[in-house]
Order: sequence, then C-alpha cells, then structure tokens
Amino acid sequence: MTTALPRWLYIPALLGAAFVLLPLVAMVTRVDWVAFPALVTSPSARDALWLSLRTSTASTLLCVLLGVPMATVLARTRFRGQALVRALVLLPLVLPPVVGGIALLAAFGRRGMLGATLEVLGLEIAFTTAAVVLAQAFVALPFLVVSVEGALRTAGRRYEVVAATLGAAPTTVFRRVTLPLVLPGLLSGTVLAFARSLGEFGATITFAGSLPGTTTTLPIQIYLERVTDPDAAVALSLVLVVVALIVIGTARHGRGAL
Amino acid sequence: MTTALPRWLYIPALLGAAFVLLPLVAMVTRVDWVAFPALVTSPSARDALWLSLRTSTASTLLCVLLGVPMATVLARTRFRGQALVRALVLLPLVLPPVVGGIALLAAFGRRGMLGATLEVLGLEIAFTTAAVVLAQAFVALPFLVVSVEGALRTAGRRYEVVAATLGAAPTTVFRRVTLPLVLPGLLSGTVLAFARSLGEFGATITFAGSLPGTTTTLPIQIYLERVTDPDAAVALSLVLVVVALIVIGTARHGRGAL
Amino acid sequence: MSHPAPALTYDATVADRDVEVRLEVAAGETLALLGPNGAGKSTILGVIAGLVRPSTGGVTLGERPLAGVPPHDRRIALLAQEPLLFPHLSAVDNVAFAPRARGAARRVAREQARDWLAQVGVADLAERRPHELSGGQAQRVAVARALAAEPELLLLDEPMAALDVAVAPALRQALRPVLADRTTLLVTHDVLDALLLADRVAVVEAGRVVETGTTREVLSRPRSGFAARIAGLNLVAGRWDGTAVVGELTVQGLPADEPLAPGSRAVAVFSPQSVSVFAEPPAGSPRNALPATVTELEPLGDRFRVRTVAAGVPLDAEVTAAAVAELGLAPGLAVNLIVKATEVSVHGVS
Amino acid sequence: MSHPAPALTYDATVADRDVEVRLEVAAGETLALLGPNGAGKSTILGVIAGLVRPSTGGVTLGERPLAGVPPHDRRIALLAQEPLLFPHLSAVDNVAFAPRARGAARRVAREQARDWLAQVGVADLAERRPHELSGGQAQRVAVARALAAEPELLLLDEPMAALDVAVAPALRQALRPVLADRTTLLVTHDVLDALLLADRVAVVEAGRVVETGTTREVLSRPRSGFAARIAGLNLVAGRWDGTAVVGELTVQGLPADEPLAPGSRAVAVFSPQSVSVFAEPPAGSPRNALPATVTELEPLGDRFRVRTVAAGVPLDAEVTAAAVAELGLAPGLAVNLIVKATEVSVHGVS
Amino acid sequence: AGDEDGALTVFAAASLTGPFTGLATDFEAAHGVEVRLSFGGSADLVEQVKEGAPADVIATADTATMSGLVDDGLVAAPVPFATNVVAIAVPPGNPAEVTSFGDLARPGLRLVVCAEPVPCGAATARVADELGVTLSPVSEEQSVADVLGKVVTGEADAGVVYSTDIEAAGTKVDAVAASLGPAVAEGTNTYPIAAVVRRGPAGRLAGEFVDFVAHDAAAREVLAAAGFGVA
Ligand SMILES: Nc1ncnc2c1ncn2[C@@H]1O[C@H](COP(=O)(O)OP(=O)(O)OP(=O)(O)O)[C@@H](O)[C@H]1O
Ligand SMILES: Nc1ncnc2c1ncn2[C@@H]1O[C@H](COP(=O)(O)OP(=O)(O)OP(=O)(O)O)[C@@H](O)[C@H]1O
Ligand SMILES: [Mg+2]
Ligand SMILES: [Mg+2]
Repeated sequence: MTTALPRWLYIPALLGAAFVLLPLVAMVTRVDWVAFPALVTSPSARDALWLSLRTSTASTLLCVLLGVPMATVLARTRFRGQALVRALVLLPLVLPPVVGGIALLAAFGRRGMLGATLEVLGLEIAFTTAAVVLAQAFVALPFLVVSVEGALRTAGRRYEVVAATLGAAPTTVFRRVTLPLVLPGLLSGTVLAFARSLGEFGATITFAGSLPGTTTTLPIQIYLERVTDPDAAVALSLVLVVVALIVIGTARHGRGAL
Repeated sequence: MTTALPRWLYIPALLGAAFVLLPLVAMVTRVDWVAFPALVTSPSARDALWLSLRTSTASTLLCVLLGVPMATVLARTRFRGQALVRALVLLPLVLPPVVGGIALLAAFGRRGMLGATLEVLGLEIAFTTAAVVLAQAFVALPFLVVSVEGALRTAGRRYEVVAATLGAAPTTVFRRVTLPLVLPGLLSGTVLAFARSLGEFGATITFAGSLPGTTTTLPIQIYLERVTDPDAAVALSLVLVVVALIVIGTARHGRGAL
Repeated sequence: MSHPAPALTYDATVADRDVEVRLEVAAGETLALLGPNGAGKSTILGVIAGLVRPSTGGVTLGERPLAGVPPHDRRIALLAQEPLLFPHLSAVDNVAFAPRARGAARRVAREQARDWLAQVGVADLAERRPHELSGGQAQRVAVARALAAEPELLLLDEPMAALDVAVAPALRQALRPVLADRTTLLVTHDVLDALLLADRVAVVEAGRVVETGTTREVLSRPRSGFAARIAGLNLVAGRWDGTAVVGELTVQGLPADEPLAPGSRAVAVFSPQSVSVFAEPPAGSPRNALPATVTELEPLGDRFRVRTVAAGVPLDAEVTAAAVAELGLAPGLAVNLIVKATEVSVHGVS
Repeated sequence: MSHPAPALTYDATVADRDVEVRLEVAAGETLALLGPNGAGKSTILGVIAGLVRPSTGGVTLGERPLAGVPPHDRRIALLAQEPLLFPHLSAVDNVAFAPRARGAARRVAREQARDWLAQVGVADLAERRPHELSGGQAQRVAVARALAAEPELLLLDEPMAALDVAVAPALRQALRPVLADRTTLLVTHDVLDALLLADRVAVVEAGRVVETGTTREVLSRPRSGFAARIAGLNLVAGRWDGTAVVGELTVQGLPADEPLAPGSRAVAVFSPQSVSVFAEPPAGSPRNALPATVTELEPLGDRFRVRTVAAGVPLDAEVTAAAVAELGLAPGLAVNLIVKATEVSVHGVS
Repeated sequence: AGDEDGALTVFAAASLTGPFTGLATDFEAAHGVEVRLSFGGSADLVEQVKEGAPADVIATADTATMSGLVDDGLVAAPVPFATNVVAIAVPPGNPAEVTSFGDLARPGLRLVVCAEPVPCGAATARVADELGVTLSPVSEEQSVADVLGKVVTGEADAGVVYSTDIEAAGTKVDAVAASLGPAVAEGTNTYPIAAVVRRGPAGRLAGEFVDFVAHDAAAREVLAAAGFGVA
C-alpha cells in the first residue's frame, strides 16, 4: 500500500538532513588520514574504546531490564501521581549530564545518601567502572522508557485483551503479545540507550572521574585529547561515529527482518 | 478495557524508579533552602534562565519544522542508502556534545566549510545566540525524529490509504490524518527536544562559547557556579529540574486532553 | 473440556451505553442474542468477558461471581466482532495461542490448531500472516482461535459475518458439536444461526431484553418488533424417516446441511410465505397437504398472516388480501395448507 | 457529481495472490462481484483504487489509464471491508472528510455529512467517536463516508456486512439512487444486493472470473458453481400495475422495500423452490397460475430442477424426485406453475 | 586504588598533561610501580577527591583550588613545584595583528578568555586590572582547552591561555611575545602538588612522587622544557 507524500515536505526534510550531515562531513574532512591508523590504535585509544563498549553494553542491559517494566507500568496502569513520576523519570534527559553526575554523587558517593550504607556493605561505587555504568544508565534510561512507553500506547491494548480472553495469564500476555508487538519500539529504544551510553561524558566524568582503563571512556579520552592532540580527538570521534553507525545499522537491520 | 500486568513486573519497575529518583532526591536534600531564593534570583541566574528558555523554544521550533518532515520521509518512503541516512541523522545522539560542537565549528565556523559563504552573506554565527540555538537543535533534532518516526511506523498507513481513496491530496492527508494520528508521538518528541535543548551544555560551549546574556545558558551557568559556589549550582539545577517538570507535565496534560 | 459446563447468570447495567439486561443461560445451553445494530449485544458480551465494567450488577458463572476476576481467569473465550488476529503470529500460531497459554507443548498446540483450522476450512492458510488473509479467511481463523481456547463459556459475536454463503453452512456444522456441550452466547443477525445453533433466543432492543424464549417459540411466535421482522417461521418437530419429519404432523422436506440418520430427532422449518391455503387438497407437485383450522387473521400491511392449527401444531400462512377475500378466510374455517417439500428445510436436533 | 460517469476497463494480474482477471464496467453501470472467501474480490478493488500494485496489466477509467496515478487522484472512493473510521474524528467529521478534502467549507461539509448519516440511519450518532460506536453503526458511518466522496467510480466491499436485517433494506434503498448515475463495483455475499443494486454480475472464483453477465442472466441461469449455490432465481420483467408485474407474463407479488408507482418498470423475483408444479390449475390462495411447458429436467441431488418456458419466459421449479414421478414430468409436458403472491418480491427497476 | 595493587594514582591539572606523562614514565622506571594519571580541570579534580576519588597525589593549577582540600584535611601540606604564566595566543600568522595586551581591548577584535572562576581566568583578570585594560571578550570559557580550541580553529582572533599551552599546541597557534609587560606577576599562577591523605597516613610512594616532582633535577628540567617556571 502506497500513498504519496506532499512534495513540499521534502524541502524541510532535505534541509534538516543537510543541517545534521554537514557538520559530520565537515568533521570528516578535518581528519588527518595519514596519522589516522596510528592515532586510533594507540593503547589509550584501544583501552578507551573497549571500556566504552563494555560499559555501554552493561548499561543498555540495565536500561532494558529496568526500563521495559517501568514503561509498561507507566503505559498500562493508572495511579495517583503518575504524571509526576513520569516527568521525574524523564528528568535525566533535561538535566545537564554534569548535574546528573552531581546527583549521582549525592546519592551513591562517599558523602552521599547511601554512602554510609554502601560503605558498610564494602561497596565503593564512585570512580569505579560500575560508576561509569550507573552514570550511563542514569542518562540513557529515559530514552528507553520513552520509546517503549510510546510504542505501548500506540499499539493499544486490543490484542492484549484478546489474549486475556483466550486464557493467557498476564505474564504470557506480556511475553507473547505485548513484547512482540512493541519490538520495533523496544529495539529503537535499546539503540538509543546504547548510543546515549556510548556518547555519555558529563555525568561519567563527574561521578566516575577519569582513570585510564577503569573509567576513561572514549568520549572522555576525546575530551582529554582535545587539549593536547586535536587530530587524535577528531580521529577518535570518527571511531565513535563508526561504532554508533554499526550499532544503529545492525539494530535496524534486525528490526527489518522481523 | 483492562487487563492485569504480571505482578513481578512491578519489582524492576520500582527498582528503576528508585534508581532515577534517588539521585534527584539526594540532590534536593543538598539544597541550602535559606540561601535558595537569593541564589536563584540573582541577575546572572535570571539572565541564564531567560536565555535558556528563549533558545530552547527556538531550537525546539526548528526541530519540529525540520524533524517532522525528516521523520515522515524516513518512515514513509524507501530510497537507496536510507538506512545510512537514518543512522547518520541519529548520530548527534551518540556524539559527545563537545564533538558535536567541534563538528558544528567545522561546518559553520569562520574557517569552516560554509564560513566563507556565510561571511559574504554577512552572517556571523559563532559566539551569537543563534549559535546556541543551532547547537541545541543539532543535539535535539534526533530525539524528535526518532519519536515521530516511531509513532508513524506504529500508526501504520491504513488510515492514510483510506484518506487517499477519499480523494484527499497528500498535503491534506498529512495535515488531517497523519499529524493528528501521531500527535502523541509528536508531542513527546517535542518535549524531549525541548528538554534536551534546555540541558544542552557541551556543544553550546564549544560552538557558541559563553557570554552572560548572549550565550551563557542555564547549564553553562551551573557549570561555572559549581566551582565557585556549589550551593548556587545545586540551586540552579533545581530550577532547571522544575522548569523541565513543568514542560513535561504540561505537554502530557495537553496530550491527555486529545 | 472435562469440567461440566456451568450456568451463567447475568444481571448488570452499563449506564453510559444505556444497556440494562438480565439474562440466564443454563449449563450447556446456547443462547442466541438477536437485535438491531447498537442494541447492546456486544456490550453484554464485553461485560461477561470482563472487558466492560458494569456500572451496577454483575455476572455469575456456575458458582463463581465474576466481579473482580480478571478476563484471563474467567475461563471465557470471546470471539469479538473484529477478527483481531495477532499480527506477529501466523494463522496456525494464532490458533495455537490458547492451547499454549494453557500449557500445551508447542508441537501439540500446533497440531490442535491445525485441526481447528481444517474444521473451519482454511487448513492451507496455516502459515500465512494475518495481513495476507482475505476478510473472510481472517474471520474463519478468528473463529478457530476462539474455539481452540476450549473455555467453560464461549462468547461469539457474529461468527458468520464476512463468510461467503458456501462456507457458512459448513462452519455452522463445525460449530454444532462444539457448542453442544458448552455454555454459549451467540450474537447473530441471521435467524438460521439462531435456529440451528441455539437452544434459546433473547432479543435485545435499545439496551433491554424485549423477548426471551426457546428458539422455536421466539422464531415461530415472535412478540417483539425486531423478532417479528426477521422470524415468524413454522416449525414442526418429530423424527426423520428418510423423506419426512414425522410427529404430530408429517411434513416432507429436504435435510438442510448434513445427511440425517432415519429415526433421529429433527425439526421441519418453513416460512409462512411458502404456505399456500387451499379449500380442497389439490393435485400437483407439493408434497405436503396439511388439514388445518384457521384461528386468527392478522393484517400485515398489504398481506395477512393466517394463523391456523393443524393436529394441534400452530402453523402460519402468509397470503395477500385478495386471497383472503377470494377464499373467504375466517376463524374456524377448515382449510388445506400446502407446502412444497423443497421449501421445507429439515434440521437435526441434538 | 456533474462529470458523466466513466467506463472502467480492468485487465490485470496480481501474481503473488494468483488473481488474474479481465473486467469491463460500462459508464454508469453497477457491477456486482460475487465469489467465495479468498477469491480475489478485495484484491481487484485494491488494484483499481491504486492500493495493490498489479504485477502485469492495469486499469483504465474512461480515457485515463490509471497506471502511476496516485490513489487520491483517481477520483475513486473505496469502502473497504473494515470500516477504518479515523479514530481522531467524530462520525460526522469522518463523513465530512471527503467533502472538505474537495475544498468544501467546514460548515457546508458537515451539513452534507449529516445528510449522509441520516440516509444510513445514524444521524443521532454524528458526534460520537468511532470507539463509541457498535460494529454495525461503524459500518454505516463508513458507508456514508464513502458515498460522501462522490467519486467517478465507487468501490464497495461488502457494504452490508455487520448490518442488522432491519437496516439492510433501508440502506439498499439509500444506495440505489447513488449508484444509479455512478460507475460502481460492489462486492457482496448477498444475492439480493446483487439483484437490487447491480446491472451486471461477475463471479470470481480462485482468482479468475468464471462468469459474467447481466444480473438477471447470472442469477436466473447461473453457469458457475458458486453462482448456482447462491442464485438460480426466476425473474419476470414488466410494468407494475398495482398488484402484479405485467409483461409477457403477469405475476402478482408484493413490492419488496419501497412503494412502487403503478406503470413503473419492475421485476418479479421468486425462487424455483417456491414454484409448485400442477397438472391442472388448482383453487386456493396462490395468486399466480402460469401455464408452461417443461423443457428439461435437471437432477440436483435428491431434487430435480424442472426447466420450463411460460409465454416465452424461462421459469424454473424445484421439486422432489417423488413429485417428478407422480406427475410424470417430462420435456414437452404442459403444466401449471403455481406461485404464491407472497413468495414473489417485486423490485423497481431504474 | 593505588597502594594496594602497587600502583600510584596521580590527579593533575590538564595543563600538566605533557610533562607529567613523561615524569610518570620516569618514576615508574625508577620505582618499579605503575603510575596512573588522571588529568582534568583543577576544580573538577579537587571536587572528585572530596567525593572520594582514589587519588594518591594531586597537582592543581593554582593554590586557591588546592586550599579547599587543605581545609578539609584531605591532603598533606602542598608543595609548590612550578609556575605558569598566562599569555596571548593568536591563530597562526596573527591575522588580527595583536601585539600587546592593550590590543585585546580593540573594538571588533574577537577575544576569548577563561571565565573568572577558572584559575587562568582569574590570572587574566588580574593582569587586565593591573594594566588598566577593559576586556570585552566574545566568550568566557570554562577551561583553557576551550579557549585554545577557539583560537586554533580561527573562531577567535586572540585568546588568553597559559604559555605552556601555547608551547604544547606547537604550530597550531602563535604566541604574542612579551605580551604581559609589567603585569607578569599578576599573570603568574603557582602550581602546588600534595599527597592525598587516604584512610590513614599518606602512602610512602605518594610522598616520594611529590618529592620527585618538586625536587628531582631531571623532573624540574622536564617541567622547564614544557614552559613552566621552576624556581
Ligand atoms: N465505548 C463506548 N462508549 C459509549 N457508547 C458506546 C461505546 N461502545 C458502544 N457504545 C454504544 O452502546 C450501544 C450498544 O453498543 P453495542 O456495541 O453493544 O451494540 P451491538 O448490539 O453489538 O450492535 P452491532 O450489531 O452494531 O454490533 C450503542 O448505541 C453504541 O453506540
Ligand atoms: N497481502 C497478501 N499477501 C499475499 N496473499 C494475500 C494477501 N492478501 C490477500 N491474499 C490472498 O489473496 C487471495 C485473495 O484475497 P482477497 O482479499 O482478494 O479475497 P476476497 O475475495 O476479498 O475474500 P473475502 O470474501 O474473504 O473478503 C486470498 O487467497 C488471500 O489469502
Ligand atoms: Mg456488536
Ligand atoms: Mg475481501
């Protein structure tokens, strides 16, 4: 089934695409291709990339595990103060990441709310790799919640109702109807969360600091290189871009195959 | 129509909510309530807030004007290289904002790709409020595109097809069927874009710099204050949080009324 | 399957749709709900299935009051008016959904599903996705899916809509054994569905039950306006002897759908329009000449409904005003009712 | 409205659904598409509306080949099998959609929409949202919406499905004047729709047109298996004189839906089952006794179809095998065909 | 952190990135331990240490930031080990022809400086005060790197940063010679280094690293080569 789009629509669409693509292209033209291989394969760059991939994967997992239930509860139930809870859950989106980092320290730092409790348990979170994961998850979680909640709302409840009348218990309905139906939304939410984790900088540096191999993720490395070696910074940015493209591309491909 | 949710779902949902809310609560407990009124009504704070609101509104508008057509083209047409274009359009999500700022400089800066052209036209962007808007729009645009594209895909084309068979030209279909149907997605995309603009820091400081009243937005002000006056930083963060809550809440309310 | 079918008691109001109804369905009975568009039929099913919250009153299934019981725990399957096949599952997996939800292994569930698909005549479409099915095909898959749930109470909202005329009888036959040992509510716009599948009929108009009774009562002597428009059939019960239904009267006819075993219980159905009124039995092809006595004449616009009794069985004929005058029809007159055997459809009664 | 209705030429294949069809619909003509579920009826409409891309061939409307013309420029309205009312618009705004898309002012469009809603009998639901409508109500609003588009070509996919029996005749009447001056394709499972609304009929089976012809031909002398199952009616044309259709034969009957003006063209319709065969004209209520000559006997399972000619008009009767034997029916025999006036429905022909 | 696994974690101001990277290697060679470096804005690093970051040694770009740690008793007595002076950086070729600090006040000149709360911004303000020059920058940046970035890209006609940063940036920027004139003292920051007191007395290694940076002759040479003042 095909219907045409209004012609004029292509004008702002192209403008928008140009607006996003132009800076990326301009950046690529600045890359020093001769030095590129050396720059991106330096041990510090490799460490940072590897750390970024591991922490982003972990935080995305955390986001899915916590975010899908949150989105479902927000989309499928009504309770007092729901609007407030939803707005609060979306807050990390608006918070400058540095403020997010401050908030995380306020909660989980040594002098934070849970600091004493965590210390008794022998858990130190701040400035460890775990802190990186938490910082990334904190900023990425709203992406997942928004995507999945939107998909749940648009999909509606009709099929869930049918499944219930066929005798399927809530867990079965959730697993065999709800999740498959919102899979596109879940996938794009996951990609967004992963991408946001991969690019996370402000909250990470505030909450986790920057220790090579432990908390220095690729964006932090780029930030540091920017001072001493702008070429390396641009080269590493390109690596980040390529990784992101691969992730997004793969997810879209998987989604297409559904 | 109501169906129950699986009980166990509430456990991760609550955990997730706690994970997001705890840091926010912890931050609020750090606010010095006695000094609070003075801190948030200082001229510099008021200037920054006002600038943030103006620029975020402008950039959100820009995002809607460019992003809705982009999302529509991505969701409703097929062309070669579409997957790549979509991935590229989403890139600002993954790019650390500082890198985004570098890329924007590479494109629109004085020595950038379009620098000469812009200079001839008498347009100077760098260090102006316009640069703030561009930086915010660059990072916020993907949010809008993702939300709207997701909504378009989930809504499907069935109603658009019906509208076409009733003789509605593409523009009419778009205005009277497509947009109303994806309104929830468009609204949440708009809220996300506004929120992201409001919180934008890294790209702004890199591309637009920081001059009180012209380019010093609230997040930049918070970052500055953090060094000299942590209390003021926390107080301003709280202002940002409250503004964001109001925006999100209002939008959700409007959506509820649809 | 093995639990005995429970009885249903319905007494609920849905205020904002102005639907206020009391209904009883006995254990194992099939009740047909008839009524015009917007009368409240789907609303009643929705309340029973737990999808529409009644403003007052409630539903009891067997001993269980259903208030507060979530839909999936009600052991009630609903075939809604729209097929609503799960778009992400193939036809067979749609049908296998309920068996699997009950815990059947994937293979077993799919096998059962294939059986059901075969029963509704779409076995060859098992692997299709819903969007690759035609309207009628989707409707049939939806019927199979509801039946495969094997619930204690089955709610069917116009199961025959969108079906072509060639399939409807086959589907009716597939439904009969399923409905026989199961408490069922069947919404339909088709008298034949009511006649062949239901034990009793309730007519709903504007949110109220305006008539209930056994299918025979309601269809042969409708009291409500709506039932009168669609029914008013002659029904003669007895046993099938190979060419005729033999009871208080003997009526020749033709088995409607299935071959009938001689000696089995059957009912002969024919419309008043097909009944000719003669003073004397004529010679000709009509196989049925039934002596009767006129009891009443009822004007119906430009026609008359002639109510008679033949060997104690009430039979109606519909004739023009001119015929009434010509034959001098009046209560008490002895007449011969002539009905062609090809106009009489004979249905097995279980 | 004002453009003259164009003719439709359809010659297209949809390979992956195995639908390969040639059809012609003359300007202003209404063609009924009959056929079993999954035959390809909706597919044909989809190709015409521009929603399904044919693998080969195409569609021409009037002088315009439609290949490459987007749906909204075809001036074709499609009422699909599902109502698909715009969920964000009220019933009246759904119907007003097409007038507004054509440029009518909001107020004017809504007024027109209210008229259309009244014509399909749901004027009082104008302000309801689609989710607040019952199945049949939604279907009627969808019909009104398609009609309000006032296209050059109207495609109706089972417009009567989900409608209660009391409404269907009224809707049929509302449709008649609309279809009269408009080229139309009508998919239906109901012979009566075909008979009353269509000029010609095409029967589709398994993706092929197996039979086309005027409605009368196909319904009275069906050659395809599917048509035979649902049709085989007797049709006698003439002019209505107040009690009978007078033409080559005079057949008394009752106007089906609307009052008929005496002198207007009409057709009397009755089924072969309702025709009794007598050796001599009997005395009784039947108003029609038509002398005829048997031309052929056709076995139909346990029945026979007796083909006859009465005053040049072919008429069929369906009788049991026993009756054939008893009356000694054979080609060439002169008989009297008896039909009750109440069994004859008379329809105006425009 | 550090001591348990035989590694030493050093937090140092971003401007120290070049020399400290070399010093760490030397120290590793001499002591057979791993030195892990974490660079950042001085204020950021101080904040992190306050929050419990696992630093053994911290070196900041001015004494004001370090004093926060001293007040909280988180570091042993800081040792000043180098000085740095702000200087004017211009894009290669000096297109705006800036020759003195006074030129920075020229109308139309796009000047970028550090914001006052940042050490280099404080130094810049002191210099302007001393020279009686009223600066009207187009941007007050959060860090030296941001200032430098705008000069390197040519967005700004001039920026005030540390002379070591101009040195490190090589050919990407030019320095304006003798730009501070009589206000050199005001434009100079003293860099302190201190061992962090971490649950008990500062580790032996941390003390040795502080000693090494502040007093080892080779180390002093490395710092001097990077453009730092070593007394
Ligand atoms: N969600 C709703 N909100 C308000 N009124 C509704 C809603 N759904 C249905 N109605 C109204 O309630 C009445 C009963 O609707 P219901 O769907 O039960 O009718 P029905 O008997 O099933 O009709 P049909 O034969 O057309 O399917 C109708 O007047 C309808 O318009
Ligand atoms: N999207 C599709 N992809 C593949 N096959 C399809 C698709 N849609 C329909 N079909 C098949 O094409 C054939 C024709 O379908 P179509 O919908 O035209 O039937 P129909 O005559 O309208 O039937 P019904 O009376 O059930 O509505 C059917 O066998 C159907 O299964
Ligand atoms: Mg209904
Ligand atoms: Mg169809």
